[in-house]
Amino acid sequence: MSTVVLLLATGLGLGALYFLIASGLSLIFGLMDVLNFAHGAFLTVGGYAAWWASVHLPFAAGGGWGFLGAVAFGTAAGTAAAFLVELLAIRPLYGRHREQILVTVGLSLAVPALVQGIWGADPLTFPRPDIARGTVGVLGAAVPRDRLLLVAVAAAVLGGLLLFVRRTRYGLIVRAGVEDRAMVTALGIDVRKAFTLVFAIGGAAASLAGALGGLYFGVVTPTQGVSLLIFAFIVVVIGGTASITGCALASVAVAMIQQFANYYTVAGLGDIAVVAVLAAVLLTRQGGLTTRTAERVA
Amino acid sequence: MPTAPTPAGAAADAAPAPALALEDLSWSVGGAVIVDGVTLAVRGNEFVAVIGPNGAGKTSLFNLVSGLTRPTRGRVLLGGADVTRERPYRRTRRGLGRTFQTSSVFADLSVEENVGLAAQARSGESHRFWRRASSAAGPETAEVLELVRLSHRRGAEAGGLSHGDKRKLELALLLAREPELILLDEPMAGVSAGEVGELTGVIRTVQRERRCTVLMVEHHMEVLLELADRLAVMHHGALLAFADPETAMADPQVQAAYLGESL
Amino acid sequence: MDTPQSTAAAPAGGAAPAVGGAEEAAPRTPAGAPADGPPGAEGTRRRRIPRWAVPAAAVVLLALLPFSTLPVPGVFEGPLNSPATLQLLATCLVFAGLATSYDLLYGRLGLLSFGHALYFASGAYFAALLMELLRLPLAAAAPLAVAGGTLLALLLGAVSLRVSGIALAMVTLAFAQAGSILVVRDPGRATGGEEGLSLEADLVPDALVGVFNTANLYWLAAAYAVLAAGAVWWLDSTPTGRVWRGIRANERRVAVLGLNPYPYKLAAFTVAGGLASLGGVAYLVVSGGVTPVVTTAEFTLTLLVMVALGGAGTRWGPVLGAVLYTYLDHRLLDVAASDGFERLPAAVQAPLSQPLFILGMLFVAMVYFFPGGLAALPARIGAAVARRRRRGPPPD
Amino acid sequence: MTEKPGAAAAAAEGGALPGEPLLRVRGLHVWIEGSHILQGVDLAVPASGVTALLGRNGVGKTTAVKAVLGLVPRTGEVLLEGRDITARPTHEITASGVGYVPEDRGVFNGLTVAENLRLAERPRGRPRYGLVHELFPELRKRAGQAAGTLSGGQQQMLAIGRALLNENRLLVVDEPTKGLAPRVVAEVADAVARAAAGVPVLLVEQNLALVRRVADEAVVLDAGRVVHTGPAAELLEDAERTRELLGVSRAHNAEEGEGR
Repeated sequence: MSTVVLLLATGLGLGALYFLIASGLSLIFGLMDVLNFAHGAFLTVGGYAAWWASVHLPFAAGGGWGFLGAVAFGTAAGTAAAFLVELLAIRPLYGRHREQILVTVGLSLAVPALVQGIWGADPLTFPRPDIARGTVGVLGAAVPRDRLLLVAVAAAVLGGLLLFVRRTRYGLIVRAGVEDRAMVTALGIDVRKAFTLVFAIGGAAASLAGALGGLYFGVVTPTQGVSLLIFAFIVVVIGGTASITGCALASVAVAMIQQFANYYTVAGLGDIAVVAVLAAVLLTRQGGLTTRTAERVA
Repeated sequence: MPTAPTPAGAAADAAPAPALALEDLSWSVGGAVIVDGVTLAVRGNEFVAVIGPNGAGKTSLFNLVSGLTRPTRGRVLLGGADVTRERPYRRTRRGLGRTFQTSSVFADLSVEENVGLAAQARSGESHRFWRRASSAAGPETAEVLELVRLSHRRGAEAGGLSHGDKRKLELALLLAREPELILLDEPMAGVSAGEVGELTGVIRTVQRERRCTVLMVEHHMEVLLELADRLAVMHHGALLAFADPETAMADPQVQAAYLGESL
Repeated sequence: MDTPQSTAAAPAGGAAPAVGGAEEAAPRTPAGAPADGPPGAEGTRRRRIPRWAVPAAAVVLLALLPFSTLPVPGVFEGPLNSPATLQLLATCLVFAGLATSYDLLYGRLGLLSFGHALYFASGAYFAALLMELLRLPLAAAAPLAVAGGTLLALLLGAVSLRVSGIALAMVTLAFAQAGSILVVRDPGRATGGEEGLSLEADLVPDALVGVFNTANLYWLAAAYAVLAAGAVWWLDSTPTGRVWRGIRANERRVAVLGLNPYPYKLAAFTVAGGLASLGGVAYLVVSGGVTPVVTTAEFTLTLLVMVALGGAGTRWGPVLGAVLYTYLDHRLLDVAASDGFERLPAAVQAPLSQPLFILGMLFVAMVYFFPGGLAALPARIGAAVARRRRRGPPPD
Repeated sequence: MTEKPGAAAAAAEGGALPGEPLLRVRGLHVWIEGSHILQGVDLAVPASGVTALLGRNGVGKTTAVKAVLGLVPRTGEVLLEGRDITARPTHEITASGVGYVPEDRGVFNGLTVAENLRLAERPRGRPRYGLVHELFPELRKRAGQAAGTLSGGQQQMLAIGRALLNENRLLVVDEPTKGLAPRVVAEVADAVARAAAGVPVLLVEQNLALVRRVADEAVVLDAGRVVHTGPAAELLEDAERTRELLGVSRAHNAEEGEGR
């Protein structure tokens, strides 16, 4: 019983990470048709910036509230990176989806390489604040606090995104833009502002995932982003781009399958089980992402 | 069960199965009925013009017949065989061909290669990876290009053709497959007045010399009256009339629907 | 020519309309085109060189290269036939063949596959495992490995190609990731995990072992590159290749012509996978081993960069892109290890020490300034010159 | 003959300078995928009344209005009230006072009716909900309903209502009656007529009865070029000319057909 609870908690924690990455990917893809390979780079930036802040910045050091400062710094750095990437790299290629994908591919190779050039390829130990230390007893299981922290943050981000999309004018523009970008501009709205905003929001969520991922894994490495990104892609395919809630559910489902299969079978089989689920979903469901995007790219 | 009802009542009972029969064919999307219970039978080598106001469901009807969309109700029969569940390429192999409202040619391929691709699709040489494509095209490519009067543009990239030439190339793609039943979706759309006459001539030649059955969506009245044996008038997805042009055009309902006199 | 109507000027194959055709195609998207009518035919008669001449010359040059002692200062460390240079060239050629096989999918069919690394890695790992576990000689392990890789491509392609577009990209990426995870997890201590596997020298013919035989490795790699490029070029000129290009241009239209696109796509996927696994075997022999690096998504992305750098869907683009990329990747590492590099300030040193950073940024710049890649450069320059010339007399 | 709401009134007011049209298009060329769709279109929309853009299917009517709005890449010159807007992006052109009702209505299916309208609000603008709800009471009743679940006619009302929400200098309406039932066509025609009372309209339409009722000027396109310009009534009176230019004429067609 306690094993199941522990697995559930760990799965939820991982699902929270996936959600933070996939929600941005899904928003960006839904609105702009850009398959953003650079999303992993934002994650790397977020993780390393948070680590750097905890080492070098006085307000971000220490085991207590300083950690929040480090996470905030990491998120700010990742958001700024995403903002600049959209403005300088994506926007000039407006309407040329294949070139946009190629640019993000180039960035996804270059940014981790740069990070590796500066801080080396070895994993760096990530600071662990007091609030994320130790365990909490839940139904007889000792659940690590950092898992609960992740879930709480992801839930807050989910709520914030839902509020943004449903209640704000830009959320309205984003929802309309996902349906028909040209018509949004024909209503006199500069849809590119929404692009930049969505890219920045996606970058913020991804870099938050990078900072908190350091907590989850205990370390940051230059290539952490890429492997998480692939599972986030799978989440986007399974969850579709239509709703943020769907993305959250798919994140949790993928993480749970991975955790339980990895625990009860051979380690590594969980990852492969997720791929099998993806294949099954793609082959049985003709709709959502599958049909909508068939004509758009390539 | 190939005894499809023939609304015109003209087809003899003993005649072979109609080239195309539609039975209560319907298609709806998200609650909106786009094609609404269309039943008709087209005889072999007949020329049927499908008319109706924009948005009446003409192109959707063609999509159902060619298999690009699946009907929500009803059946499609080609030469008496039920093809309702068959995919587009299977229907093409049964002798069905169509053109599209917006020109749909292979833009990166040359004119000759476009036709060659269609010709090899018919001759079944497409899987022959051991020979050169240029020797697989055969003389019919040149013949077809001659027929649609495109021989002089043989080597040009199809994407760079003029609008009228693209339409001709589309016809050539169709003919290279040697179809028995062809669906032409507004072949004159966007074609200059001078080219309309030329295209009309090409289409007439095709129907007479190649003994094709033709269904054509078109808005040029003169062209229709010159070519069509019967008019099928559509309105709101339903078949309003299916009769010879004089009778159909005299129908007050048709006048109201098509010419907008209902205001 | 069995078509009496086709004139003698008609090119032998469909791929190169520019050789004999008097009609130049009008520019594709003339946003800034002259206002009236399509630009007139610029039917400049090109030199009449047979189509096979350039490839044949390239093959002869490739074959003779190890006999040359020509020093190329600045480009290579030693003379052309020094082992180090030949080893680098061999690696370049393996990737040239591999990139060409990837371009069959990406450039010629327009299929966005992100899992090509899997089939390359399959060839290399299958061969290495067959040699390690069953003690099969290379001559037996190689065909088996290629067969295995091809079969894997057939099976996974059959599943993946049920979807298209971005979904295809995702599912191929995911399959490749599953393969990568499998290799790194090292099931049964067979794949060597992060360390990878090294070539069992005693199972390899002596001619392919040792520094003195680097020329043989070079020839092996050259043979693979010629085979892969030749196969793709040949297929491109056949009826099947024409269907492929039709699928890239308009898949639905192909279906309406009465051809089911699926088997044609699967055929291309399988051929590309087979050529990639053959490349994997060649890579194993040339580099004396294999590591999980070649299983990763980054590796497929690297292939994409090579192809796009050179020019997707063109004859020489993938080859040029792969050679240039691989060469720079190696040479930039050498530069970073050189003496003068130490004296650079740290802020400059860190990024420059990472070839992937430089190549990634170079690629981004290329997407902006040279869309269409290296292969499109002559045409772009030609178009620019023509535009300048046309500016003289006004168009009628 | 029905009365023309705009022309006489505006001429009396003398709002715009005579000879200075509201919208002027010169030498408009559009290439799409290598096809030369518009081949030098010149047209003018006067500062009042309805200008109908006519022509058979596929001659480039929709492309022409999209080109005016910058929705397709084009060359040439587009002047709005004398100012060159050719280089402006679409959102600036429309925000400067051009309402647009596209051919396929362009309502956002996933958004509610109210959200569709809210999206059209302009910053610092004063949305005229009163006018829109008075014209189309249905839109108020169905405010919370997803636009995708509306009938075709209701969606068209929403599209027109959305364009009327702001005070515009020009209204561009592309085939508002396409695919609508006859009763709904009449309603839409009413709506267009009432809209035209307050703002000049560029109308693409195939339904000649609607054109006859609301249009003042007619511009006819054929194969990417303007082939006729003049008062709409004059054109429609001339059955022979109408048939020549538009491929169909009114009921004369059927009568003559019988005579054959």
